[in-house]
Amino acid sequence: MLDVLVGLFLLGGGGFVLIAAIGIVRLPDLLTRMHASTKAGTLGSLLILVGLAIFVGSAAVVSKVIATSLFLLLTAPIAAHMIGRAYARTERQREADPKDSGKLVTDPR
Amino acid sequence: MNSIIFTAGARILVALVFVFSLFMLLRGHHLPGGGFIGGLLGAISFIVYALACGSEEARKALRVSPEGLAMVGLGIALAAGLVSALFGDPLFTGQWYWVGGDSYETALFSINSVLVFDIGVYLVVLGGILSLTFAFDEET
Amino acid sequence: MEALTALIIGTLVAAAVYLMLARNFMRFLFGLILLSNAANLTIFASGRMTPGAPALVPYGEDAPIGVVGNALPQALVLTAIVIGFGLLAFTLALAFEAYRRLRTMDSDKMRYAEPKEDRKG
Amino acid sequence: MAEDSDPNAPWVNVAGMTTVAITAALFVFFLLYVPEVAAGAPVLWSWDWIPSLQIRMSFWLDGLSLMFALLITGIGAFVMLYAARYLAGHPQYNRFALYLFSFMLSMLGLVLADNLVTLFVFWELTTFTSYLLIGFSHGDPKSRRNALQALLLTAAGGLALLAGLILLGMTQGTFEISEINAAGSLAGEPYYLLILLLFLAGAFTKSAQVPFHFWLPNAMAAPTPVSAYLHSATMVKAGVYLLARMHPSLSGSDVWVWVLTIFGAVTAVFASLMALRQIDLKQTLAYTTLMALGTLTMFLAGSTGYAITAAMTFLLVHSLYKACLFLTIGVIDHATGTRDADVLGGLARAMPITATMAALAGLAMAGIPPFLGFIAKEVAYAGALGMALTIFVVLMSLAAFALMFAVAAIVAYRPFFGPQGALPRKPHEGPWPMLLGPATLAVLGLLAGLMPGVTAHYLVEPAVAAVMGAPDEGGRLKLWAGFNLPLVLSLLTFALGFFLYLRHLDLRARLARIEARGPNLDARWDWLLERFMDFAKFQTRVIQTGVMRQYLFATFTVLSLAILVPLILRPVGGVTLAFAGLSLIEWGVAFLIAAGTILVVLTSSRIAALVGLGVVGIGVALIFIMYSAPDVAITQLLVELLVVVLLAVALLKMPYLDPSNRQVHRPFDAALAVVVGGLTTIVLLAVVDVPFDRRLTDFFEGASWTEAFGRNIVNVILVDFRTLDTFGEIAVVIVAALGAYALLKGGSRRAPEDEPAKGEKE
Amino acid sequence: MTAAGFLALSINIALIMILLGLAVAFVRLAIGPSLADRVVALDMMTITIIAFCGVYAVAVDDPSFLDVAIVLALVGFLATVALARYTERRFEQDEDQKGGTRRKEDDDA
Amino acid sequence: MSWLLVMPIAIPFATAVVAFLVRMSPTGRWVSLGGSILSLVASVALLVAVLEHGVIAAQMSNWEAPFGITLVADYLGVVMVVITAITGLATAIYALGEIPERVEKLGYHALFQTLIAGVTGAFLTGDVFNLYVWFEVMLISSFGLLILGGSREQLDAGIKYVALNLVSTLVFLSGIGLLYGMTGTLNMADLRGAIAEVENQGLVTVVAMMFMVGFGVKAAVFPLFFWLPASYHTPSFAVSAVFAGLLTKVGVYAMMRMFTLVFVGDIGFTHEILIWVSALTMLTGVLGAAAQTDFRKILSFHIISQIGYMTLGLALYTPLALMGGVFYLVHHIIVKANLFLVSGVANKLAGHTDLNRIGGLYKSSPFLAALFIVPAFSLAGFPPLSGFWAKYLIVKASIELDAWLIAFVALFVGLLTIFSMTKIWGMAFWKPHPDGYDPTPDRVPDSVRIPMMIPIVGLAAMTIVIGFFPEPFVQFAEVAAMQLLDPAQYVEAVLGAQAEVQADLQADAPAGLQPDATTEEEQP
Amino acid sequence: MNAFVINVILAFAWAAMTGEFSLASLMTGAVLGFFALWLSAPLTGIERLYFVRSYRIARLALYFLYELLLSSLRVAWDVIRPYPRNKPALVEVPLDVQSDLEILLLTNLISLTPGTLSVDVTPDRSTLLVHAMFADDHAAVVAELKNGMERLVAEVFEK
Ligand code: NA
Ligand code: NA
Repeated sequence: MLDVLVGLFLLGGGGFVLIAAIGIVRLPDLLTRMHASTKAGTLGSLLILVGLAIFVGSAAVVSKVIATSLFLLLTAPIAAHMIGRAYARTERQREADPKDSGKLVTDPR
Repeated sequence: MNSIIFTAGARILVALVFVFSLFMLLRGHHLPGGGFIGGLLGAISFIVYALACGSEEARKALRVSPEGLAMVGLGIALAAGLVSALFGDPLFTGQWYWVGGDSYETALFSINSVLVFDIGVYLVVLGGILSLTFAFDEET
Repeated sequence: MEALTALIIGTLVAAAVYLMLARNFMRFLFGLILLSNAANLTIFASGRMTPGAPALVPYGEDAPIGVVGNALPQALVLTAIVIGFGLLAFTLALAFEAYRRLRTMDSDKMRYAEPKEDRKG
Repeated sequence: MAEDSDPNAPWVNVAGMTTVAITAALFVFFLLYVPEVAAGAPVLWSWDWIPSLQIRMSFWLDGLSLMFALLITGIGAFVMLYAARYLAGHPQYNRFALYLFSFMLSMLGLVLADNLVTLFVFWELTTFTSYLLIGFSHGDPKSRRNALQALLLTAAGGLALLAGLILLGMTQGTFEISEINAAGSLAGEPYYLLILLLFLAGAFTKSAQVPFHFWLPNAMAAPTPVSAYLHSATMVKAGVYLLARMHPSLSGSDVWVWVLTIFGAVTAVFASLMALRQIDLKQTLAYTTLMALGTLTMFLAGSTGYAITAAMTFLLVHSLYKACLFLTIGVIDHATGTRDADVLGGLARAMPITATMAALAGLAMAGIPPFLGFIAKEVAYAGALGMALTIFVVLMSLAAFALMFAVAAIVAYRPFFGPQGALPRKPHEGPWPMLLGPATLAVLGLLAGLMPGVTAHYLVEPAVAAVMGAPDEGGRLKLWAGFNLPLVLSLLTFALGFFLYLRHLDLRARLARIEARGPNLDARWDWLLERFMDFAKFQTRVIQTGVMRQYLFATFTVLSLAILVPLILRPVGGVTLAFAGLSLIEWGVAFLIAAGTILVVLTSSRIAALVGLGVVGIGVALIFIMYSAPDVAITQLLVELLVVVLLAVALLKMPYLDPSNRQVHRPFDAALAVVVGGLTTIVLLAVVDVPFDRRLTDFFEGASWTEAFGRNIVNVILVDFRTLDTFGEIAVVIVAALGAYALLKGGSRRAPEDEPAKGEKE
Repeated sequence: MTAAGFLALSINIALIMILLGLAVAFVRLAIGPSLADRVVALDMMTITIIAFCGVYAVAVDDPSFLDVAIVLALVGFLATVALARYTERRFEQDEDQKGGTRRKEDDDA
Repeated sequence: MSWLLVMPIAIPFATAVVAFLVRMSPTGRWVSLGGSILSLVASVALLVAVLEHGVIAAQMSNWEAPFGITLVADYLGVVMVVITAITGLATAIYALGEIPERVEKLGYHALFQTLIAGVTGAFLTGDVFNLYVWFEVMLISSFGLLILGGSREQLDAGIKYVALNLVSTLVFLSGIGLLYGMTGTLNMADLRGAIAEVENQGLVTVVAMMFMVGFGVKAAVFPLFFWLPASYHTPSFAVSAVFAGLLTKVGVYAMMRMFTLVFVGDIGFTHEILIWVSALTMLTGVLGAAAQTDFRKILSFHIISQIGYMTLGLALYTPLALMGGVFYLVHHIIVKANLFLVSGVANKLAGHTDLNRIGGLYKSSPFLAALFIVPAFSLAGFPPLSGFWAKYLIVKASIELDAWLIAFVALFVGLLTIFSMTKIWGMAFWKPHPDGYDPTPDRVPDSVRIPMMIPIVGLAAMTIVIGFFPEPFVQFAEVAAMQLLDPAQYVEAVLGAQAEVQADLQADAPAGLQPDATTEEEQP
Repeated sequence: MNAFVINVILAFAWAAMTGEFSLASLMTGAVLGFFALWLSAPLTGIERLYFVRSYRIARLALYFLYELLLSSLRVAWDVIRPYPRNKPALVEVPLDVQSDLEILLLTNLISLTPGTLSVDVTPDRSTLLVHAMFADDHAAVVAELKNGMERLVAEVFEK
């Protein structure tokens, strides 16, 4: 029974991860894409970790899973914020400069 | 950089990663981890610091020069090897002193040269990588 | 898996060689990173690959149970990774400084130690 | 070189006088051995130098070496005395004295050596010291060039000689010349011809046989005492000495006879003609030296007592008169400031002693009785008549001797008694230290002729015996040997010589015209060197292009060849690609790595390349994760992370990645890349096909906890089983950091004012 | 289907989904177009690896792979932060150059 | 005993640590000097021990071979260690005069000492992966030293040097991996037995060739030497002297070690190739030198040319040839380091290393001239200097094998070496200075010149001593060569009792069939 | 937070008592210690705030997890549906919370919850720039954030 639960967690986690990945390809602009990676990706990983915790069941692993989850919840949004911020800053500056009507943040070669 | 969010996060993360690096160092003999990984993590904690507050601040937080720290680490590693001379063993022979028992099976924990060596490794990696990173950061 | 790894290594090596032969020294650096990875994998694969069994002695045991991953190549690769990182970091610093002073990354144009004048007649 | 010297400067100094004294003492020392050696008892002195290589420092004093030793020390002492006065006040006189003395010792060692290696050591030392002497006027480019020419030519011969003597020593099992010679002629033994040719190459270059002759006249760039010494008595005779020394073992074949005869004869005649053609008296003498060397070589081709006696006698005579004449020319040069044959004349009045000496030497050279020169000529003709190629040898001897007669008149008669031209300085008699030597030598030439028996008994015959490798019956040196064919030839020589002297100006002009049309070997030498330099530069340009990617291309090409060739030539066996049992996941990781790799290769965006590298790193880490290496995976990920961080920091300041895949060389690069990659795969596949020996791993797994008290075997290997690796590795990290730090911090912020802090001048 | 069988199946499916996620994320990485897009993709990949470690730990029943996940959760954001910083600086640099105020490099020609 | 092997490595490391920590004060250089002296003492002690006991080995961390890492000193190894210490001391003294404070503060002495440590480690280790580690220690230290100063030439040179050396390193590393994959062991002595039992000997040859390429780049043989002439003329003179003396020799040493101890199964192929590589190395190197007009560039190309002699000694693979190779190694380190040191003094006095722009040194600095003549003509193989005996041995070995073409090349290259050395002599010493001044010694303060001259005098004296009294050195080289050709003593010193077990197994077991029984027996 | 320190000490004490310094035993010790502190609060004089705050933290955590799940599902749906339809926009939210930690917590939570992503905080800490995925009505987005997450965060830190 526990195995089924674990399996479900894994499947759910894997699904979210995959969806998040698809999201960053499908969604139209960068900030929207980041919604996918930040939320769905994080949740996917968390689900999988929970699955692992249930599967192994030892206190050591549970505590490690909790630690990992907390670390992830702490760092993932920060990372997202950093990208978003960099993107937003450059975007805003470009908007202020009408000559630059092309891509946001040109790709530096 | 001066992102408030990142700086605030860094405050927690620096300490967290640093403690974690020590954790990885100390457990390394029995589980994944060890001096390298610990040192790399330790360096990363200060790199986070440097990213948040600038490498000047990070240097200050480190208190000693990273190059010096690395060199001291090398010295410690070497000393951990040389100490076996006192016991008539070849270089780097592990010297173990068991606390709370008389063998690895019964003892609570041990004081040993192998860990000292790993601490040396930790310091070298920490100092070396920080030295590199700070230099890069300051020169760009 | 060794066979597949061999293919991966071959790909990495080919890409690395191609990159290293480029004129831009940054490409050389990229090639170097790939080649380091290839060399590390070579050692790893040479020690044969065992899936899913880290070389740990479980608590309460005197030796690993069953077949576990070959620890020696792992240790060697670890060493090689760190050494490779050191070398790479230095090389990066060199490239950086070279660009700062020579104002080029084109190795064809780096002709200070062996200047073109030397080549005439 | 006299230009740097000061005629009024004090000339007695420690360096000069010590060398003279020691040399004179050595002369006396050797003189004391004359009776003993003449009695047929050679002296051997030997020290086990390098026993592991059977090389002894051994010396052998027999007739031949004694004669040479006496000439070397005797003439040497006079030359050194002369030089002290000649170069008085010269700022580099002390060096000169040192070189000359070293040269004398080297020469002495050469002629005394009984061990081939010992001989070679001294042989090369003479080459080296003569290089320093010829280039003594080092401010003059010509002087430097000529010194180099002499050095290279004689060193080249020396190297041939080295090969020859190694081969000789190897085949004979000993390097001791006396032992080799005792075994008699080697003709017919394996390697004989090769040994002979190698020895001849050494001897001919050293003794300036045509076509290696051209360095010798050029070597006249040296100060006169050097010319007198090197080119009369000593160095150039080293080659002749070698031929004489090795005569017992190396002669005895047709090759020996033909080669020596032809080279010797051609050299002799060519040189005497060239001597006639010169205006500078020193050059004239230089060519007569060549002539003498040719003659000696020619006679050494023979194996009869007469031929050898001729050689030995002529050797003696020539040393005496040639040294004398050289020194005399030096005196004239010193006194008048010129050596031009056309200008010099009528000096007898101002320089009577010099004139007398020159006359005596000239007579000896011309072979007028009762000088030893006459006897030598007689014996020579006698010898020639008994040699193979008789007519050729006789005719060539006749030509050479006749020309020598003419030259003797030009050098010894005309400057003193001929018409005088416009001299740069008013002539005066030379100072006594410069006269003592030539005078003694001139007188000795006369005395030796007057007492042929003594000369023969004490000097010539022991030498001949040594060369022949057998006791000599002697009795060939006579002032009056009866009316015979040699005498007729002698008279013919005088007539012809006199005629040549009368017509010498005319001849000189004609010879000059011929010379201008013929091949100029000296110019050829320059040409050869230039072509050599061109070639050297060309090949260096081709190899050392200065372009890094070409270096890398070559390196990778070599690597692929190094793998490919044995792969083809050696039975490596086929390789199998076994993908059975691989899950989708493994393939997925493989494709991920491949995708990352391709991205890095194809992109021209730096950041895309960077993240591509990140992907590769992640993929590799996945392999480590899947295949039981969590430590490695963590390290890989952390290092990858740091690489990305560092690159991101650094890339900021770096230029764009120009799309460089369109250059001409890229297809070749790609082909090479594919080859190297493919070979790597094949080799690895073959390697993992070999059954694996888990000995070490088994040990580590067993001992990790029970003996090293750690449960993480990888870490235990790192910090216990193989600590030294880890130690070295952290040293790498630290040094890399130091190096990068020094680069980044030290390069741009360098203050130029800093530099001279420790007295630098940069 | 037994519980264990279900678990095995879910593990495989989860792994495949995660790898697919990696592949999809790679597409965004490769096509960009902006630097921030690529960074987002790389960030996504980091999270995916955490998920992978979790599933793999279940698959081989060895929690030591959780250590990899912890490390990544804790420090994986660093690359993102560094690259985001790069984006921002790069942009500033471009702006500088456009304004004709290209900073003079310390070139001691 | 084990500590004797450790100290020559440990002392430079300890010195590096201390010297770095005090690098901001002038104490640093005295620490470095003191460390170099101690290193020499330790090396000599090791030499004495080896002379007394033959090959000695020590198991690091007290794990018996082949499980731990073994340090071994045989004759070849120990003489290289001693000569390294000598070169190290010489350059440490020289550095007192040459190296400016600015560079010292960047950690010159630490880098220098780790370089020495790396080189020494490479000479002493008996483990092939450990050899790689020491190579890297040496390499990275040399990187750092090469670019200290940061001139444009140095940066350009550094790029090429680093690039090519890194490639070779990775080839070497992959080779180690593959070798391990075939044999399961890393200990060189153990490899000797293990590799003989690999069934696929063709594959062994392939891997051997990879090693040859890897070492070939380090040793700077044809056609892998590009990095050397591209870089050796750019660092400070003390550094280039150490490089010139030691670095390529480590490559040669490694080649000698691996291709006598491990890769001896296909001599007809590997060593034959090496013969022609050596010949071409000699020729291209010497021609390259002929094309140069810079003091140090000429010397750099000559390194290549001379490397050819050393590898030839290995390639010919006879006792005499190996003896010559060993002798050549030792002689060349002393001589070539010295020539670079002389070039530094010449540069200080006359102001440049471009021969067209200097001159007059013979007239105004006769002492320096004499000190140039000794190593220069030794290099050119003039008797009775050390180089002559080296050349003699190699040529004799070639002739003994009837390898006439090789002998000719060796001799001809000797002649061209004379040409280059006299070119330097003619242009730097004999020719008057083109700027018309006399480069007298007093142009440089005593505090700079004297430390620079001391090592030159010392090394020249060694050249002369070896030349005049070669017997002990020849004897030494002979034993070294014998140990290389028949490594039984080496193997036994490393593996101890196991060597016999292995030998028995090799004798009993049918070829290619390795009984797994060894594993049990060897487990303590 | 003296109480927290004591709690940590208790956790370690527990670990020492059980003789097992694992993370698990520490966690157990922490929970048990918390319970013990709660029981002994009147005696030790530990403020009630500690326990209240702990409760609020737990409540926040649960709320957050719920929101995370919700938001992920919404994003997932948006990703999967054939024609993703959203109206993204940058929304400026005035900030009441001021301390670093509060801002960090708030922004992180906002990032992880439905439709919103913290992008930047102005240097004067007065405004938070949020990227909203479904920003049909800016005011509604602002109100939701201020009443939901910010309130809960502020409560955790309030005395
Ligand atoms: Na140890
Ligand atoms: Na050389």
